[in-house]
Amino acid sequence: MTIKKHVKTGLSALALSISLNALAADDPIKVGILHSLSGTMAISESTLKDTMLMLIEQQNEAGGVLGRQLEPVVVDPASNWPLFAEKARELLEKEEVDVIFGNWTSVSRKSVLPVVEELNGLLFYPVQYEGEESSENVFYTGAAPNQQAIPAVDYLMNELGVERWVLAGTDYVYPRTTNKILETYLRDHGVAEEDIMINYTPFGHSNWQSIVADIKKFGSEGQKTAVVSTINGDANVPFYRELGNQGIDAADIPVVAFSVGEQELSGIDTAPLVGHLAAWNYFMSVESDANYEFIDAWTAYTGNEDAVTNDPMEAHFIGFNMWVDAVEKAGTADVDAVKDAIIGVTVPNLTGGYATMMPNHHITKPVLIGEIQDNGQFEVVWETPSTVAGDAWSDFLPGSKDLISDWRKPLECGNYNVATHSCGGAADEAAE
Amino acid sequence: MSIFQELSNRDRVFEFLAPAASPVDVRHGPILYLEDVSVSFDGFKAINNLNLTIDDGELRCIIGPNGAGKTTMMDIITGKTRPDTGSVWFGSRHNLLTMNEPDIATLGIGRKFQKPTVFEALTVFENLELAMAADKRVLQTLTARLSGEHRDRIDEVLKLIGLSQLRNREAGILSHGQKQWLEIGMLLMQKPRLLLVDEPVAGMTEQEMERTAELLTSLAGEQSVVVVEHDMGFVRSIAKKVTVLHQGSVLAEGTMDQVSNDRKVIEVYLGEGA
Amino acid sequence: MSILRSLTSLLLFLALTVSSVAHAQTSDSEATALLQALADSSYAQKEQIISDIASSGDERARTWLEAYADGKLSQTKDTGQFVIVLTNRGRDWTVADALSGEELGEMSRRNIDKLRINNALRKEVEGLLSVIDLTVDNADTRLAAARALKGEVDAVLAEQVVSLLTTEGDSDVRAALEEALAIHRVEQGDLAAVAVLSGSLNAQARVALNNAAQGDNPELAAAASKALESIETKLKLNSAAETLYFGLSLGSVLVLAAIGLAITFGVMGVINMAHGELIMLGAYTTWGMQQLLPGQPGLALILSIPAGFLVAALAGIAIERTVIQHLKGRPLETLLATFGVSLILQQLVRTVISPLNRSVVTPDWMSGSLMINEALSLTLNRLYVIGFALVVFAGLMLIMRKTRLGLEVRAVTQNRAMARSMGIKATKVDILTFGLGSGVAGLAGVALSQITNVGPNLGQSYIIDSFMVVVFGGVGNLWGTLVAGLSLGTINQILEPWAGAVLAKIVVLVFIILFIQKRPRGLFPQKGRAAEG
Amino acid sequence: MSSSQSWLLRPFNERSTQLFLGILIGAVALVSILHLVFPEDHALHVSAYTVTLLGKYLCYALLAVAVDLVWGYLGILSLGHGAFFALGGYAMGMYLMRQIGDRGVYGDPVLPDFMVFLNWQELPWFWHGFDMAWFAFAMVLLAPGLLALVFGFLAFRSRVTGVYLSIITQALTFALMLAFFRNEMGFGGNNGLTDFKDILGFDLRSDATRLGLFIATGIALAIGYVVCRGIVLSKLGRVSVACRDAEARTRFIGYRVERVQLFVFVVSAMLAGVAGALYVPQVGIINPSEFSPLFSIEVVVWVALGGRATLYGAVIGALLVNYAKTVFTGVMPDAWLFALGGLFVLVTVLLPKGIAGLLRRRKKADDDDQVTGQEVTA
Repeated sequence: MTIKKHVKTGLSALALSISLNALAADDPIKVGILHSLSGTMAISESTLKDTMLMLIEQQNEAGGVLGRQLEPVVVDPASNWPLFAEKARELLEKEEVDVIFGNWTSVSRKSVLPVVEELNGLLFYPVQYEGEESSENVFYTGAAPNQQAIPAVDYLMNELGVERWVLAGTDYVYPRTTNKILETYLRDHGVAEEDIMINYTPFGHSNWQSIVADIKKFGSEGQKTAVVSTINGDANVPFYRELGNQGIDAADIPVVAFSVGEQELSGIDTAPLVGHLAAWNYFMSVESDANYEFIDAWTAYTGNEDAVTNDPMEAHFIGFNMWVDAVEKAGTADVDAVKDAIIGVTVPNLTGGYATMMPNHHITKPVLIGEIQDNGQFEVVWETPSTVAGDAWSDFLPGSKDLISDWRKPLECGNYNVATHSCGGAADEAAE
Repeated sequence: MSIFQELSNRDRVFEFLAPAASPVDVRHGPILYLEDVSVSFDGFKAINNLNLTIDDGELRCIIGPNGAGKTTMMDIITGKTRPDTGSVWFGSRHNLLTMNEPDIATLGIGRKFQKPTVFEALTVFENLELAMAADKRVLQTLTARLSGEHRDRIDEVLKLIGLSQLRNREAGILSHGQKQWLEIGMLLMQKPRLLLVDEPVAGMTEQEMERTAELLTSLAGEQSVVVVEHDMGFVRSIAKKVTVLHQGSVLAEGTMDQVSNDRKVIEVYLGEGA
Repeated sequence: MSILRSLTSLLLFLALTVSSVAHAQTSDSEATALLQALADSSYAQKEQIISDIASSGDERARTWLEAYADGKLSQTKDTGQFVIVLTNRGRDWTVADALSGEELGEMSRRNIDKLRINNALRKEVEGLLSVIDLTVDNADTRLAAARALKGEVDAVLAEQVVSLLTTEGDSDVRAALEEALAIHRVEQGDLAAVAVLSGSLNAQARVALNNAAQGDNPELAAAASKALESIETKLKLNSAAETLYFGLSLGSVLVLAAIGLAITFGVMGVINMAHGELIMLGAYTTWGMQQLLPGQPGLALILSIPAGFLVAALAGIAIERTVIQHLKGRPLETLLATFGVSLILQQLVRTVISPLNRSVVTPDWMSGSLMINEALSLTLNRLYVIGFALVVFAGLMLIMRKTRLGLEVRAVTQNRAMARSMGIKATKVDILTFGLGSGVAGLAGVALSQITNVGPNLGQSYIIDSFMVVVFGGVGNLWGTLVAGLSLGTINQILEPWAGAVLAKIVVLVFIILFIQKRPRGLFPQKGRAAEG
Repeated sequence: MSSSQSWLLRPFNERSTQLFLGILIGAVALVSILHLVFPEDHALHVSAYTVTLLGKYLCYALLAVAVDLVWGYLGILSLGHGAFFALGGYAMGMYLMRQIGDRGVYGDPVLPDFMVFLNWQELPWFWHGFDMAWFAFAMVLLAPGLLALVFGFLAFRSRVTGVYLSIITQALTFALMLAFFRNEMGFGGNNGLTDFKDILGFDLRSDATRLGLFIATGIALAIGYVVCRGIVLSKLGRVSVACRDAEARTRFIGYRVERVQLFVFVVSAMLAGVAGALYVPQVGIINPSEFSPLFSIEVVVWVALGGRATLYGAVIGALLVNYAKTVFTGVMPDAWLFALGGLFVLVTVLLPKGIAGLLRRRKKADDDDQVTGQEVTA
């Protein structure tokens, strides 16, 4: 049904643009795709590349945008952070793309950020992240901590009556920040310090024995205990295996993960994990026509009956449609025009609701809690009554509680300090 | 560039690294003096209570069947191997057991290996240049310049060892004999007080042997020379005093005639089937 | 207290079933009504309905509850019929009628509406089932159920447990039940019960005692804290044992990964950077096997031991023939070339199979853990890996000591030229040795597939550790590798609790660096050619 | 006469060096001109993107030269040179972070952003002084230098050689990588240091600054090359080769091998540090992945490809491989690793002397009479 809608808009736009200027119809709109196709991140990112190619293909079949075809430009930053910056520069300076969809890891985004700002590009970032950032040129279609972590903790606290907390994460900025936020949040809700256990492990950590044993001990003190896991990618399989083998089942100590989606599960024997939780804004198992449509399109596109969809893919789906609408609204693919036009744009998401682009360049999302099933899918057990707007600056970090972000005129500031009524440290850039 | 400072300072500490003029004290006779030296490699006694004295300026030949411990003895003198017991003195001042190879070398003990080892990637000229007695500390080596008399000295030696034509060829291409000569040449460049020469004439022609014999005898006098050799003819041609090693200790000592008539010696050699 | 409610109703149900005739069968209409209620009601209400179902006296109740707990109990959207999902893979699921139990064949996933359940409810249902289990014949089931009761016993259930105790014959079950009862009694302030709990390692018991120790009844508090002391000392021992076990299991993994390297590296002086990828091949073989034999993960795993060995060995031999033999006596060059090979193999797996990790199923007999006591249980998969590592090691030792190949290998290691002159075909030895080393890497892969990711990066994450182990142990010395692997593993695990995972690893690395300064040839330096590096 | 000159001047009357410097300076000048003279849209215009890209290549080239110095002439295969490169990079990165001042998103005058939102209260001690350029730039040399000094001192003193040395250099860089990934370390963990604003007061985003950095890198490479060449041509260079080929012999003629190794190793480490320092402002980020052992190995392969023990070969190798990388990751990403892997294998098996080896074969003859000529005139 979303597709149909786009067919219509596409066609009308086609007619319009032809009548306006036949010339513009000739040169295509270039869409840069900046996802690692080799190296360690290829696991997660290569599917996002395919998602974008699929969306672009569909859009072109529907007549493109403003009657111009979309031309994807794919590059491979090879999971190498400096290379991300270099490739972004290549896309913007050499290929002169009108928009970039890409990145997965925080560090890659941080590495690209200065380039995109300098060359005034557009970047749609589809992955849940630590927040604490709002760039004029970046649109964050993934979840900010308040769209994933905090609702999940609320669920555990209120629905499951959890009193003791293990915050386990891989040692990089996303878990660090998320756990800092959660720690403050929990303390505000009267959780004692000794009831919070924080643990960090390196990337790809594979020997979880003693950590899981500690969690077990920590959880055997009588009160209900839960693990909030920001463990990243490869480290999850051995972690869950160890959980299973040491006999920690979801009924005793549930694990709620923020980085484990359908795709990660496809690489795990999920039998021992049934009942463990994950918090996302989308699950493949969600029952909605939009979702069915998307899944069908995806399996058709990949030619693989068992191909799974996941949250970042939905984020790209939303981001792409928002960009398309904005371009049509603005009547041009020009970056500044699109930047202004896109704020307030509302498009359907895949969970049967709608997503709106907020002035802080984050979007509104529903938050779903799912339980892992033995077939590698999630069963939604809880969701927020309404959608939640992404908060760029967490209220639970001393450094950022006074900051807000609003890219509309006249404020046009990514880090406005409501206490000092000044536009943070980025004043000189905002002035440009 | 404080690292450079750092390095050079750390070098200056070592007084004995100062150039050639060897401080060896030979006023009380012997230049090399081994007493009750023993060393064993997992159980096998290579050297067994060895006592040996080399006088200053002497030319000494050391013979003995395979495994008699000749090479091991040289290893001990040059600091490559540390003995289990015993003491080794160079002159009456320097206890060699407390020093490492470079110190001992700069102190004035030159060694020629059984299997000739030269720097094959470098030219003949460069081989000699490196061996030349000079300040061998790092920075000094870096800034070292080749003065006229250095060249003359190298040319001299080149003539002496008959490699003048090949001076700019890489040592790798030399014949076995030529390598032997080059290595001896390198010894000469070092201006050592004591030369340890291990099988110098292996793979040499008759004439070459004679030249080597001349060379070694001519060296004796201002330098002390210890020659280890299997070739009895050659030994006879140069030896004044011969020491026979057997199973890591001295079996007999004396002139060639004395030792070659010594019953024990004959026994050993015949016993060995030599 | 939900458990309480459900259990009381359950006792009712038990009584009912006993009294009434065998065929206590509610009409389908009632059953449907119950299930419909379960489907429609909120989680809060569901609790009540579960116990209603349990106490409905319908003999199908157990099936329903089990299906519900497994998330298999569903309702079709079109007909509203209640079904139990038999297989839920792919897009069409096979289902059976919940009431009649007859198979209905395949049905589109999207037409099936699962009856929602969450952890709380699942726990509830399991509680119910476990109490039912208390009355079954199988002693193990009863034991499990009895253990599950610890901390769950309340006033009503207590009587039930007491009556069960009168009939219970199995001593373990009795012990478990008594402890469960004692926990309840201590909570009630029963001094005598403390004695039962003293020395118990059960967490719930400890909680009960802790509360008692804090409690206002002085003598109870005294007794409780005394009991706790004895427990604490026991616990210390157990955790020490646990750490040791963790160390050994990590060590055994390191040994497995490194020992193949010890052979190729030690004997041929070849630095095989592709070793990690050979391990990876072994792991993928396991995955492949499981694809070939769906439904029999155990068999597949066992078969993949020889298969993994072969695959890796052949790959290794191929590498040796095509690359390494051209680099004789240039160990550092082999490092570079084999590194290239490793890149190629990785990318090959990515393009041919998939960049995603593959899921390797753990057979039942390898999952779970072996319970020594309630504070110490050894995870089975790692237990097997430890055993496997030792077997592999012993096997290699045999080959090296007892076979002709071993003899020749050792000869070549000691002095290549001499060995050749004695008529040993050094090339043949090289091929066989390299094949052997690679094959062992394959075995390591098979084992690792049960512990960690099976993906293109599997190899990379082990190669460096492997080299550390080999160098630390002393190149070309199998014993060295064994000792090095196990000790490094143990050190790491001892450090980890107070240093954290990362620091522990760093400390170990620095330790190795410094150790090499002291003993440039490793723990067990090897005499002879290969040692010249 | 060459051999009686100061060691730093000797390279200049050596044909290969003259040629190398000529090409290098020429190329840098040409690029700069094309960049400045021609307008954006002109066919001959070199975009800022390309300039920065080339700058990055030159950094890699310098790193490769450093590696070749120890591997080619000293026989030490270091699989840990990435560590020195990264340390230099971090020293520069810390300077650039301090230059941001209160322009970070939180506007904290002292603390870098990542410290603010992980609410660090004050600057860790090792960050002090990095606001001063001279100090930071000194550190670019000292940090890698000291690490190399300590590590080398231990290793060479106890005569760790060959494979063992290679493996522990790998352990070294691996340990450092793990350490820098830890956020407690105060180096920004996995995100590293980024979002730099300006260097020595010049805006890093302006094309002029980019060009400046590119030229600076070119000069650094030239100097680095001359220094290495000077060492190689000096007596010390010959002693190094002696250590490489016959360590024992070198000892027996009175050289303290471990000192020679240490000196050259430290110099090489500092060059790597400089390369890293120039690399960071051009790519705009430094993160622990530069410590990854794989990177260090890759560098060695550049050298192997270009031709070991030639220095200019290292440069050729670095440029070629990285250019290939840029092209491949653009056109056929999946094939990139195949290509790289295949390259490693083919070079080591078929081309042991590398590309330089091919060039050399032809040049050999006239090299020889050049040397003889020199000797004769002595």
